[in-house]
Amino acid sequence: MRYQAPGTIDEAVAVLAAANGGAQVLAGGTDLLVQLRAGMIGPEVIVDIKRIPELRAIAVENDGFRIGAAVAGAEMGEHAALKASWPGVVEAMELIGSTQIQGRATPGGNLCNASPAADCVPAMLAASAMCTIAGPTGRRDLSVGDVATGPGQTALGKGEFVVDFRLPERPPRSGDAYLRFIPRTEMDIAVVGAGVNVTLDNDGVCTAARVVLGAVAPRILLVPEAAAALVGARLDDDALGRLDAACRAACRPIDDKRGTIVYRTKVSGVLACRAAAIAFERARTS
Amino acid sequence: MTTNGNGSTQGNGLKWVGKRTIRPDGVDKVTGRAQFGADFTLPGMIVGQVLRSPHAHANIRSIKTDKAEALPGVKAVVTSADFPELPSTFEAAGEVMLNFRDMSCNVLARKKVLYHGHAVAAVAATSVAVADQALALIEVDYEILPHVIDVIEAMAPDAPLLHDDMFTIGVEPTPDKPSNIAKRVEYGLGDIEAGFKAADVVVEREFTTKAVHQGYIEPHAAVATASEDGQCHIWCSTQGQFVVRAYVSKLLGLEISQLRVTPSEIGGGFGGKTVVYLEPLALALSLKCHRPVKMVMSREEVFQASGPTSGAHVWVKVGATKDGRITAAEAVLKYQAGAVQGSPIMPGCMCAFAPYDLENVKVVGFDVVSNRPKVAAYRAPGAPISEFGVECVIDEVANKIGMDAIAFREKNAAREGTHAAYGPRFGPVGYTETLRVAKEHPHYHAPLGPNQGRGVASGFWFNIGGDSSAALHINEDGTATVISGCPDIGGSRASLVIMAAEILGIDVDRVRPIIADTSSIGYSFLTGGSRVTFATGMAVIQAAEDVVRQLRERAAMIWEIDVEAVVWENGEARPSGSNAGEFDPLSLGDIAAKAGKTGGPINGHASLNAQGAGPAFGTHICDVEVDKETGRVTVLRYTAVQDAGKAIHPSYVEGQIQGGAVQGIGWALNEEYIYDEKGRLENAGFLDYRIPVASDMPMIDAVIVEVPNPKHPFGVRGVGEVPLCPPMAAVANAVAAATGLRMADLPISPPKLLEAIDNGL
Amino acid sequence: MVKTHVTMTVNGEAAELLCDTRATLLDVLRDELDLTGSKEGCSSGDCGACSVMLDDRLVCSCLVLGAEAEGCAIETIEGMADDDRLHPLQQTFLEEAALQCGICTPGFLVAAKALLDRHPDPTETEVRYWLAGNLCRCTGYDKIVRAVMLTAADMRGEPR
Amino acid sequence: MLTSGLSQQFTGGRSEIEVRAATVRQLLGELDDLYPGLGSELGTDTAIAIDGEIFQDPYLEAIGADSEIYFLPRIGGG
Repeated sequence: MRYQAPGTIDEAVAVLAAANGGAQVLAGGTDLLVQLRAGMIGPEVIVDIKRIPELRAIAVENDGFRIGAAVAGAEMGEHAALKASWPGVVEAMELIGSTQIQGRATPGGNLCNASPAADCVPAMLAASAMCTIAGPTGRRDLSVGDVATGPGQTALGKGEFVVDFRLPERPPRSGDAYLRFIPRTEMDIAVVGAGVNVTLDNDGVCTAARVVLGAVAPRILLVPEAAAALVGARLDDDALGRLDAACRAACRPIDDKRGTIVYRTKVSGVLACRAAAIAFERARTS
Repeated sequence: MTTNGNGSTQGNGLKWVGKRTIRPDGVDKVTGRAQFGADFTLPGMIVGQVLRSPHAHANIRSIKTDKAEALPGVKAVVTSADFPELPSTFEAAGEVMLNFRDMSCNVLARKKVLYHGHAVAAVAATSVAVADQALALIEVDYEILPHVIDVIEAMAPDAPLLHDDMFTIGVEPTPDKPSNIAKRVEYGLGDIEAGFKAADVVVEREFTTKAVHQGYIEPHAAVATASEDGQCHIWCSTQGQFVVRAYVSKLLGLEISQLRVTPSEIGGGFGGKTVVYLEPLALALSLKCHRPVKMVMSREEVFQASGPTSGAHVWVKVGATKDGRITAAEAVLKYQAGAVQGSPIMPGCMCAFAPYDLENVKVVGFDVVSNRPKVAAYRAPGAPISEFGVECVIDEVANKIGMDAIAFREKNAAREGTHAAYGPRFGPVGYTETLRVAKEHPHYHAPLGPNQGRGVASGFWFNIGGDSSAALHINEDGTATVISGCPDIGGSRASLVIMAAEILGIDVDRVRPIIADTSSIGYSFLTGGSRVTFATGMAVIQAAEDVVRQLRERAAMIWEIDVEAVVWENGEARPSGSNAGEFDPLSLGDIAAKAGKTGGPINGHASLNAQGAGPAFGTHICDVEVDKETGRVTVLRYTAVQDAGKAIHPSYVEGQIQGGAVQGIGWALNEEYIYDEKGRLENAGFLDYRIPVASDMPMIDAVIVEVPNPKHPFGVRGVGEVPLCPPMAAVANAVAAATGLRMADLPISPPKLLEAIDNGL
Repeated sequence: MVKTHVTMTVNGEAAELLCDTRATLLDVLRDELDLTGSKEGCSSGDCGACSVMLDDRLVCSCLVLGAEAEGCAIETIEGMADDDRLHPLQQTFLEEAALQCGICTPGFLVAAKALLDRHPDPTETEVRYWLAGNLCRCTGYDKIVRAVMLTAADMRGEPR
Repeated sequence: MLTSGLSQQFTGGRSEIEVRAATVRQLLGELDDLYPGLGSELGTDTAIAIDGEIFQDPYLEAIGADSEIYFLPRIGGG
């Protein structure tokens, strides 16, 4: 196994192309090194993208944000403006692992690991984040929701990798939130995750919403029915009841060592309602 | 944290005992200097790796190792063929009786693999990478057999059979058909039928507990070397260098004098490092290639192949009168032993009802094998499981008759002279004191909020004594060295030097401890059973008294008076009175400086088999809050009261209590071995085997009660085991108080509790 | 076996070595540089016993390739004491008996120092969450959390 | 003088036996005479409680005229 740390995106593309399939992109490494150690992967070459400046930067861009794919979770948490605009996205990223993991783990890695339980992806999708993908044929844009196609599977072609994420401008009277359930208070993989992003009018009525669930299906789940339950409503029991029901109906979870079908289904509604309450409050006070 | 002195006469006038001194090994451990198992290296050292079974149960048709042996860099390969076949008899090894055929089969599978992760072969090579390649080249032809994981299923007549020569011991007549039930045991007093007839209230309930791992953070590690003349040396992380010597020499057919074992610093054990896994493999490999061989388990191997404690099925029935007197108590305990016999079923049975004064009691226990790793000791082996069921039922009975949970326990508590449920009468014990202190603790009277509940539970452990040796060397400048044979797993060096300094009457900083290898100190049983401060402490005290006697003799020589006329006070020899003569006191330093002129070096020694270990009790109070929408249980407040007899170093006594309580909370809420349908362990790592993290826990208020053990010079009982007994019931009782739901199956994980809440179970 | 040339600074000293590309930073520290104070408890980033500072970020050295450390500054437990003076955290851990077996202690000390360097006045909850990636099985965390809080107060110059 | 648990298979279920003996060694001898095999069984891996005090390796311990004796399995620990 070889290790390469290209300094530019083009170099990285070239290295990946040359390896034709035998290469593995290394961002934070918090999943990759575990898989390497367990013998789950055995690449010929590891391509470390952390030496590419653009991939390590957070920039304000047409009133939104451009977040490099290899930015560490802790760096996102320390970015005051980003945290003020997209608290849900930042708190989702910060939920991943321990302080030590936060020093390494990246949104790019979390997305491309393609786990149905990824924490930052539901919040990013609720925020309508897009990502830039670089490859041998140039650049293309993809919604964060379309990168993972199944557990461990991505839509990335040979030699392609994620360069950055783009969060839109935060509209007035809008807010987002992400909650997950884990058995302990830290260090576990999400049993259920729920990201909510809402915009309100002056009367506190919801004019736009996106609700996304994690760990309840083979892929991160955007739930339009759940969003519809909120649009046109204030945060009252009826709306929450409809949100709860829509989330439960959308779940297609499995029984595994981390949770049961029954449990995940029930808790998806509970978390969506709790996340919605936080998102509404943030929208009101924004 | 507070210390409730309890009129301990031994507590009076002590200079060092009871002081919170800085531990002698502390600086090495906060600077990274301390050498643990995996930190040790030798010149020319190579590494060993283990090939493990991918199946839960299979016959081994053949093992072909020739390709592995041919791989460049491979220095040795061993299988069970390299180990002598041992008879299935219980033989003495050091202090304990063990079945060495079973131990040998667990170290390396013979004919059959009995669990997922069972060691099949081991390789020594010049690097981990080469060793791993070699493992892949070993061809094992398995005939997969049906497996059984659950204890109840394993007891079924048609269950897959692990050992065709296992005929249940303890039933008359001995069965003619083999089964997975190794043994049946029974304890009892009085007439339970009559007892239950006399009861106004009877509560009967079934419980299950899951196998849980000790969870020490340091994986097993060993370095072994064997020279061409057969002299062997092992450096390893263990709770007992002498038991490693006894086991490994027996497993490999060596004479004990051929083998020297040096213990490293030990990164946690809790009972799990009282047995051998890598040590005999590393030595067998070194005996073949005569290179030092280092072996370190991965975390996955620790979970797959080292001992958890038993999962179990527990049935408990308790009857009481309206006014709160228990009239009868009965329990049936079925414990998983793992792949070979030897669950802690006997102590489980003996401890079940030990906290109570019962006229009519019966406990029946079964030791059951299944396709899991062989269980190993875990704090108070067996007791936390049976006491969990009993303390839950005690709580229900108290509720039914409308009596306060502590008052009900007080009314039935074992006291001095009480016949323990397992037979003998208790001497002075501190159970009622722990109940009184718990009842008076502000925690017990603090208000609770919505969805919150409070639970109480008590626990018991015998504590043990046993063989210990110690030496005390007086150096030329009057400083001293304490030498013992028990690894320091949680601060015992500190308690040993405190006791030595107390007897010698010198500054504790002038006494340095070392833990010697098996060739440098007399036999000492392992660190376990809460015995070191008690038993090894006794040996240290006797060695120090031996030194004081010699110091008085030397002073008598120097003063040319009768030794009877010399007293030892505050580290000095003085004439006993004016008629003894007028002499300036002689300090330890003065006498040490003249040692050569007065007969040579001054050293004390003591070897003993400590009897009279003091039984100990604890009572815990736990507050929880339940999230009724997610089933999450949050521990809000926790208080643990325990009788330590005498706390030599209160901080490390508190530490034992706090650590045990948190391990118990983990056992209660999240920890469990999870198997897939093929019998493979699914959560062999710290990610999904969820031990408590710092943010899960509140502060743990450890309250020390001191009812001295009359058999120990300072009153020590031992503290390490008891703290793991009460927590599971304390948590379950608190959850019951918060929800009205009796959760009888551990762990009380969110999916289980939410299901119970939604079904109003 | 492919080796990668790596130069880094470890506890202020320059280190240069050839490391197997599969070797983690923890392997390099322990096996190449004989800095065995960082411990391997899980090699999956779950126990924190291998915690070190990498360019002033707290990381698990078992989740960093040695090759990734090229040009980086590493701080380990061995660099925490200043000549013969222990760091206040080390001293308080001793005084408060915040260790039992001691295997997790180096990781806790490195992580706690990283916390106090950033937040001199953390709440108990902040301390517990910051240290959630460091497993301890002996102490139940009580005395560790107390020691960190106490050290923070001392370092702020508050009377005990 | 009581025995319990496993040893009952030797005494045909009897759990209370009167024996004259001044030491544990003599006691085990007497038991072997009464129930062949029992004494040596108890001698190998059993602890004894004499009037409440547990001895893990009993052999020469003195026994009083009306001492109460219990045979127990030896206790280990974690």
